[in-house]
Amino acid sequence: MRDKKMPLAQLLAARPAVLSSWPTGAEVDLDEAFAWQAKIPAAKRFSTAMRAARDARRVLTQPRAGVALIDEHIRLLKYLETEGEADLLPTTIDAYTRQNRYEEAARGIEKSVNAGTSLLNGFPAVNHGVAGCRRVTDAVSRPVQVRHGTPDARLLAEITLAGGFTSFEGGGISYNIPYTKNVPLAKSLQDWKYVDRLCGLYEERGFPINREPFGPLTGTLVPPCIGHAVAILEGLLALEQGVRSITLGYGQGGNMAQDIAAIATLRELADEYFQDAGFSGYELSIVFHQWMGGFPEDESRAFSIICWGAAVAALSGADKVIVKTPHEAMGIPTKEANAQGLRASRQTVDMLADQPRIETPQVLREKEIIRREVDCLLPRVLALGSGDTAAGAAAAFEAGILDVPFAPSVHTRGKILPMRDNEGCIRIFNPGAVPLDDDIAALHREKLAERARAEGRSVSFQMVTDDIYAVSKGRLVGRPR
Amino acid sequence: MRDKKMPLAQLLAARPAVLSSWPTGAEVDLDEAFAWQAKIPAAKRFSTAMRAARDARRVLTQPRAGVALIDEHIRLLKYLETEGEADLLPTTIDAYTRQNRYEEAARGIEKSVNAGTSLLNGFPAVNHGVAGCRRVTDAVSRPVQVRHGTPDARLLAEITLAGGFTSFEGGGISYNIPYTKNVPLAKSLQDWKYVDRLCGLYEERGFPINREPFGPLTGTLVPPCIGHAVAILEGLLALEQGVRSITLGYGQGGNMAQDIAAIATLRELADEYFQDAGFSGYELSIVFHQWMGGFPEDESRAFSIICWGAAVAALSGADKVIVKTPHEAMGIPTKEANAQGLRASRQTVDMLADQPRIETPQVLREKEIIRREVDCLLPRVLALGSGDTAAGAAAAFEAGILDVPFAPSVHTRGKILPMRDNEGCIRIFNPGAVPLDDDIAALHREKLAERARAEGRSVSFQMVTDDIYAVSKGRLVGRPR
Amino acid sequence: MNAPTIVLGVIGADCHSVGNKILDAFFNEKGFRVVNLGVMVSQDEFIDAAIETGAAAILVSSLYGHGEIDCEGFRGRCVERGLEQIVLYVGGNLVVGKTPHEAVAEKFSAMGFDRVFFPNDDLEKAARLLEEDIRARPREPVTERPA
Amino acid sequence: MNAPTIVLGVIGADCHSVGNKILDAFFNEKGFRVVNLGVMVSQDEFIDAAIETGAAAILVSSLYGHGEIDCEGFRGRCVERGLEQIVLYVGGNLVVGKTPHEAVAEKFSAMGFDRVFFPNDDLEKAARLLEEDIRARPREPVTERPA
Ligand code: B12
Ligand code: B12
Repeated sequence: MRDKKMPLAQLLAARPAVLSSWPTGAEVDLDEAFAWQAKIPAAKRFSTAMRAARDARRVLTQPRAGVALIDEHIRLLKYLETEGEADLLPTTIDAYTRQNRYEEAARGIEKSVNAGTSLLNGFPAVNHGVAGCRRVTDAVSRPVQVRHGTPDARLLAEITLAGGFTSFEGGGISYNIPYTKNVPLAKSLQDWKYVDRLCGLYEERGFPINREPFGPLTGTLVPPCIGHAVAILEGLLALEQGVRSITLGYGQGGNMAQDIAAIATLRELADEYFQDAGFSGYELSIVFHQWMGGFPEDESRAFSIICWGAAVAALSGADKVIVKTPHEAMGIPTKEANAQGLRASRQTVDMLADQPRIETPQVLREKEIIRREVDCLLPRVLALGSGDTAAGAAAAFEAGILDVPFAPSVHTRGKILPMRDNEGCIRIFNPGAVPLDDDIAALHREKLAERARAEGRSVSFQMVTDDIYAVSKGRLVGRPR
Repeated sequence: MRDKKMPLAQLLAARPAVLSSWPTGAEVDLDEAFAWQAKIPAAKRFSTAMRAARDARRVLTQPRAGVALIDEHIRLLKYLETEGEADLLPTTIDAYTRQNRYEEAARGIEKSVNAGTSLLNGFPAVNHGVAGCRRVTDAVSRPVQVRHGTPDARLLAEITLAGGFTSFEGGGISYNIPYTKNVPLAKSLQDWKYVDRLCGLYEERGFPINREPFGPLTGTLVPPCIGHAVAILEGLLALEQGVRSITLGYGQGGNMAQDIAAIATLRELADEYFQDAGFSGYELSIVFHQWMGGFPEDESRAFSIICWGAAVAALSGADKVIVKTPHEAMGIPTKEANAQGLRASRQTVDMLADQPRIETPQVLREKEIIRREVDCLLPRVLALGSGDTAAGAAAAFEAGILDVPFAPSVHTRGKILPMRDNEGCIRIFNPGAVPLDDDIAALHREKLAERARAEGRSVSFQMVTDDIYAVSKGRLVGRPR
Repeated sequence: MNAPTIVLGVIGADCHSVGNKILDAFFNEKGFRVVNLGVMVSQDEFIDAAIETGAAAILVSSLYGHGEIDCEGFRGRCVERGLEQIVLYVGGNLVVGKTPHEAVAEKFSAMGFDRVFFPNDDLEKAARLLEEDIRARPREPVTERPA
Repeated sequence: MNAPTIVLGVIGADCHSVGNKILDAFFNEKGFRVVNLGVMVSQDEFIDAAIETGAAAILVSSLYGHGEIDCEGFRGRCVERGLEQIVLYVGGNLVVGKTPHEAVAEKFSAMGFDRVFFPNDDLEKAARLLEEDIRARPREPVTERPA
């Protein structure tokens, strides 16, 4: 295996510019940060919790949550810990910070102070700085992760890792394509190499930082093979920079068999590709995201989606489930609504903990399909990079070999057109330039034709629209009225 | 096939005494009642709805609901129809009426008027009389069923059928053993023969009355074979009296494979036993009851149980699901809470409508076990009666061949002792006198030993207690702390 | 303390037997002599049994919602029949509908019950309280007085 | 009416693209000429595009919660740049947190938006209203004035 790790000197050389991009950057002192991380008890380290869950075959629960002000944010997290019984805590970052618009974040903080309520959709960690972050991570008793959607997360990583967080979500593809419009992939991949290298550095010093690529992408009819390919690529990129604790993610699709197959294959394929690339000794875990698409406004119906997600998380043997709330369709949840989603999910995963895994013929078939598809994509991507994984990924998007549906970014072709088949599995009507083998592409088309026949209409864009709305209207497949 | 139908003359001869047992009985005039039933539109007839659901492979939702006063009850049902989107409506009868204590019911009505809120746990249909019932059935636009728990339901049936209800829950065993203390089975079976014959008479005249034996019994760790045996016996008893639309029920056990197997075998075995007894032309449907045991107080957790029940109802292909509410552990639900349970259930069953049926090796194994067990019991019961199904049932309980766990009645031995195995399936630790074949009994013991080993304790009564509390404490299997 | 006798049962037309069976087993294990009347027990049946067995306490359960109606006048009836000193507990889902515990406890305390329990209350604690309450009450012999 | 031009986009740092793509397809089908700026559009980008294309309306989406901050002063900016008559719509999850629709509608109306929409509002109806509102407004040509 060729060592693709960024030389330490290169990282160190790049740091000053990053740290000086906002005043709080000056608070970061790496040695002091290691000393701080050294004081974090094992029970609060993310990687330890994930490994323990995997060993015990437990499904851990984790919410999303973040508000503008520190004290309010601490209250929120403590509430989710006690009243929500969350195993793992998040700190969701606001959308200005994600775009490195720290001035706007500052304005949001100010307005929130004045309004007496958070006007930001997350916690502006960069503005709050290292000390602010430490107040947060110190106040709670569970492991805390930074969850965001930031194409250039270098400063955010510097500040939050020094701030005592032990897990960092995202990746150069998954936090670009679904979250931005114009950022070139080469740029975000390069910036995430910095982040991964920084995490790897903490790992080297004995402070494992769990890394979690964002699996669900646009959360909207993403075919498993697309999500899996991106997740495995980002896993490889993190491993290359010395990360050891990796959690790959998948957003619930809706058909149980396909979802179970997706979780199983994500684990299996990641291991295969990681080992093929020469890695060993890493710790792989899998996170299942409850339904990431549009929710219904009615809270009872939202509970249904939450619980079904938790059920499939348990039945598929995921290690962690990211939990939605009954407020999902409406807005950032209150802490109470967030705890409700957590408790409903906890009841479900615990109640289902003793159920045996499900291996129906459908599950086996879907596993086979996903494997075949990923094997159509990933080797080509890796080959394109001739040894440089990031270059391969960027070239693959450029060539349309990888393509994410409904994404905002101009750097994905957006030609791939997914829709549901008659049983609700996500299929690909038009693969665009995604190089699926002919028999696989034919299988997708046949499955969609089957649905079209059942609905007495032809396969059309209307079906996609119907599918996008379906769950929020109480169905999985968007049937004609 | 020997015709076991009660001669019409015998029914007619018995009616005056029944109708004179409470003043409102005088309101019942059979011919006028038929004329009234003739005006009920097909869309409001229960049997039609059940058949349509079966044909369309839909799962219909139905709540439980009943309050003391007529107007309040109508408001409640209309709310469940509009806000709860219930496909089928109930009228749950209060507990005094169930014991034929109409004077106490009258006092409850009076107190409720004074208190301005219902102090009864159901709708006292006998006290409200035919006219009162008609106001209710008239006011709504969905089929309405009488749901109760009455060992002697003759007057209740007379009044409610004349009152425009088109389905009647219960049976001589299922509304005796779990609901009473001292009523002899021979007595309740005789009284239910009257009820079935009355329903059969309506059927003869062209007004099908759907009959639904109460499947869940005590709702507490009831092994599927016990519930199935009772359900099929009561189905036979109803068919013998001319009933044609039959809905057999099953209360969720908690292990998905066992629950799916239970629904499948209930349908298959009922058909087999019905046909063996010479019946044809009946319409059989299956109802799945969401978890009937103790609930947690927390409403979010209750939602989880409700949704998981709805999910298994859908996955098992039941035709109807009886829906619990987030208030279950606390008290009779408000109409809002009831509608919440309904909407959460509707979202789940609709969202899962397109999932294919699940046939795992576990499901197949559980189906085989249940079949074997029922075949150990039912032929013996029928043989005991030498042609008289009711006599066979009574004798079987007398002999302990049928036995219901945790029941209040002295007329079941209460020797059968169920508990969960390591995967949460309900097994029989001690069958009492229930004649399971040796290999089946051994299989149960082995499964329980497996759990005991996993928990590092021996099989004990403590396990049963732990299992009874488990779901309300957030688990399925009652593991030691 | 050597095995005080307690009478257990579910009042009124209530058929919920599961909790009753568990309470029976539990209090037996805790060393009480349990006289379990099962379900559907009337006030007088409770009192008859208490008198007959010289019980120190009556534990009434009501799950089905009619508790308020069924328990009315229970304490008065005990007094009438000479059980001034008997410890009177009640527990379960005592009223119709989800109601704050405090409101329910107040209502049943006012009705003369010494303690009021809810489904999720800790039984261990209930047993400790029961021992204390029994120990605390004056030790005259229980005699029936003309009603 | 012959194809009025409308400018569509998601304001601020907001990346939610799914609804935007659906609105694009929908209004196209309804016969509007849609200029879709996609996500992460600033106020001035909206206005530039409206001026450039002579648009009759600007349809602003905001899903991510910062709508209140991002939309501040939008109407004033339009007027400044000569778009007095332009129809200004806004829709989505406009504020942070579950908030009654009325309160949100009031807030954004006060900010000068002609109509305020919520995720579940009927798009057919929105299209009808848009036609009406466009037809109703005075038909002067849009010209850029010095800011
Ligand atoms: C999918 C999704 C995502 C995906 C988006 C992928 C993508 N690029 O599009 C991902 C996972 C990336 C994502 C990220 C984030 N999201 Co998001 N997301 C959603 C979700 C689940 C569905 C949105 C969707 O696609 N719906 C389907 C489409 C068809 O509906 P729609 O977007 O509502 O658009 C329709 C209507 O609103 C209406 N409409 C919209 N605009 C207009 C304008 C006019 C004039 C008219 C007439 C109609 C109209 O018509 C559209 C078509 O029908 C919603 C919650 C929900 N709705 O259930 C949250 C939600 C919008 N997200 C939210 C947030 C906060 C975020 C994040 C900031 C992360 C976080 N803190 O949790 C980031 C955003 C970062 C950023 N820079 O923007 C919040 C917003 C909170 C608030 N307003 O208080 C929501 C409501 C979830 C929640 N309750 O917390 N999200
Ligand atoms: C199982 C069940 C049934 C079974 C009962 C089978 C049987 N024979 O036992 C069936 C299906 C037959 C049934 C029937 C009915 N039920 Co029911 N049932 C339940 C359910 C789901 C669980 C009860 C249970 O077994 N829990 C497990 C045991 C271990 O707990 P427990 O009963 O609460 O007892 C414990 C504690 O309460 C406590 N405790 C009890 N008494 C005392 C006393 C003292 C002194 C102390 C210290 C402690 C104590 O200790 C016990 C052991 O831990 C409850 C709801 C729930 N809890 O989730 C409803 C519930 C009790 N039922 C209810 C009702 C209304 C009925 C019916 C009238 C039907 C209807 N209208 O819906 C009929 C009753 C008819 C009649 N004549 O009584 C209502 C009561 C409503 C209210 N109070 O407002 C409940 C709360 C459901 C609801 N929310 O509507 N039911």
